[in-house]
Amino acid sequence: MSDQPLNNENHPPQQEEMPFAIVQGAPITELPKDLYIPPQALEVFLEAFEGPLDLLLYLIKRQNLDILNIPIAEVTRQYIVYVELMKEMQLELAGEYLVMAAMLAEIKSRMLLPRPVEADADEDDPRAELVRRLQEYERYKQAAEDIDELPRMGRDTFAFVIDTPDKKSERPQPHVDLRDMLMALTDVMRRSEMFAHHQISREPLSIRERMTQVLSKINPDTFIEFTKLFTVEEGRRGVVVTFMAILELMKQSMIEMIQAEPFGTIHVKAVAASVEGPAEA
Amino acid sequence: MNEQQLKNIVEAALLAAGEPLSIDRLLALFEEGEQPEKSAIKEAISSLQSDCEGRGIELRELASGYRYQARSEVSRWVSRLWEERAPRYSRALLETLALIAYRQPITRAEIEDIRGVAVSTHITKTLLERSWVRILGHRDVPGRPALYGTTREFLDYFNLKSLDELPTLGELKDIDKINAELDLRLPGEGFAMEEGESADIVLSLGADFEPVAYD
Amino acid sequence: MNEQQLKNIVEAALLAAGEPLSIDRLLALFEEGEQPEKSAIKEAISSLQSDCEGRGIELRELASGYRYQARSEVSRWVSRLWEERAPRYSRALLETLALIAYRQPITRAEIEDIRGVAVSTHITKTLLERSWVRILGHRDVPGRPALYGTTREFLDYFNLKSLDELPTLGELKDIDKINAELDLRLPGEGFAMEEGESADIVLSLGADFEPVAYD
Repeated sequence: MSDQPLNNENHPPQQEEMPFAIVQGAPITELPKDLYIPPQALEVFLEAFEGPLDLLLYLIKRQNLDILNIPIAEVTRQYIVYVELMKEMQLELAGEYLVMAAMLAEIKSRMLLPRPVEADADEDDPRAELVRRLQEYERYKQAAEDIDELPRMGRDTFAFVIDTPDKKSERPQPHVDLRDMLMALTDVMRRSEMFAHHQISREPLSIRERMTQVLSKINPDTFIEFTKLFTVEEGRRGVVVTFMAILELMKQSMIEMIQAEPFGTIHVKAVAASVEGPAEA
Repeated sequence: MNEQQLKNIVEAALLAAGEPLSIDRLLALFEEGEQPEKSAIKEAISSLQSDCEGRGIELRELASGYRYQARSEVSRWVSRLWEERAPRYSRALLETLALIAYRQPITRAEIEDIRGVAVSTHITKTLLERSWVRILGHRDVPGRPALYGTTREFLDYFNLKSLDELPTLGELKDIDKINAELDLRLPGEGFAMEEGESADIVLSLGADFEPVAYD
Repeated sequence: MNEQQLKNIVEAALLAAGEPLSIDRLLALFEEGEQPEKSAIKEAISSLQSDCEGRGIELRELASGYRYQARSEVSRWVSRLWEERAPRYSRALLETLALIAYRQPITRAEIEDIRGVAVSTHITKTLLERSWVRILGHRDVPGRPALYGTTREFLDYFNLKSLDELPTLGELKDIDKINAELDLRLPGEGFAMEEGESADIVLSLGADFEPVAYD
């Protein structure tokens, strides 16, 4: 872009006029017919600017000007040439370009005002805000280019996916919180009216647990000796709980007991499933 | 291009492709003039194959070309990458489980009696398969129905040493009362836990405030 | 589980995942009871990393975890696997992205201020859709404009582990001179940057930078 064709004059600034271009001192108001960039290409070129700051930066860089000491009159004039060109090309000109043109014109006129000799030249430089904005924009313009250079997926680096042929799609088991179960119980008890009539404390629960334990020791096929159901080491309380559990099991017809002769050994066995009974899963 | 460089390119290409690559497709990665011999590519492949020995991946020749795969030895772990989230049990299942836990040994008819609705075979089947519930025996009444009880696995899962450690129904009733009071005071609101409150009460109270999604 | 077995599982999982895996996700591949120590996983990873030396692949740590990828040295060949070329992004998009990356959280108006032109909705939409950018919140000023920030996916895509690794932002020249007046005119704007300051300091100064929490 350094040898672009519009830089076609190097004359001192002419601030009063805003011609389309100036060639050897003569203002030009129409696009030259022999412009050696075809208009479409020019359009592409002009569209390549990301806004007024980008265009200004381009103008400054192209001429190796110091961003901290911009010859504002010159840059303004060139800027306006481009803006006019864009209008000429009937590009949809963003309002920002015109705002910048106005700002440049304002800076230029302030630069022309005589300044008190003793004033610090830097402190009152009307270009300061423009310089700040240009620099700020330039940093991020550069940062964007740097980001573009970073090794990028699909361009500089590629992720891998190998096949997993024996993928086991095991469905995990649902998790149950004890709370959930208790919630369910309170709900179901609230629904049934039993809640009002039953006051079950720890004791019966132990008996129920013992009932389960007794049932797990016996089966429907063989008799087991009654005494084998007790664990003497548990002490008196344990024996009583087991005994109550056995009585409860008998009461509920869950076990059968047989005593062949008085004072003989008592045998216990579980009640067998009936053949024609409903098939429980 | 030396052997190592060729091998590096072939390895990276096979890993990146996401599908099996034939020798011809591997050849096509190289521009004319730098194209290696087919035999060189084959050598690179067999060298890569032997590099896989003792590792969790292998380079297999399939119908349409070569492809890296995870070995079946590691698929048990690798599959976990795509593991589905655990589903949730239905309210009916939790109620059935709770009744079996608290009222064991219990028949299906008794559960249905309390719940007021039929218990589907699916529920008892799920509980039996999970090994939380088992058939303890059969009641000596017409139909000889199965008696259900909980298992050691059930206690282990819920971190209980014995059924005694389940909160009693009495405690639950108290909780119910407390809940009712809380409902009046703090409709739909949480509450601060007092230090020293017993864990199961807190658990049960907490449950009311944390809506459980049932299927 | 011995070291070699663990290393095999980690390697296969990283290659099969298709996305970066964090240490925690790697740990989750193991059942309770067989779970290795975090340090063992880290050792396996660094052993795998050194296995990559001299090869066309590397195991890199990115923002959301570890990922095997092709080295840029072989990308010339690997990229020929696909007909389509990697997409190019417009300057407008890259500049917007750069501003969001370096000055997050930032509003659209602030981006427009620095760029000097309007930011098209198309650009923010693209950035959001690519999951490179997300809305961190809204600034509490009239209109409640969205505050944009970058995501883990942005870092992963550009091969970065954290925002610290972004290229250092250029310096503002002769800043003392300009700042003297800017401070008067634009309180809260502009900041001095010393040579050699690292990028994250610039970020913090530049944007009231609060560490961005990723989900």
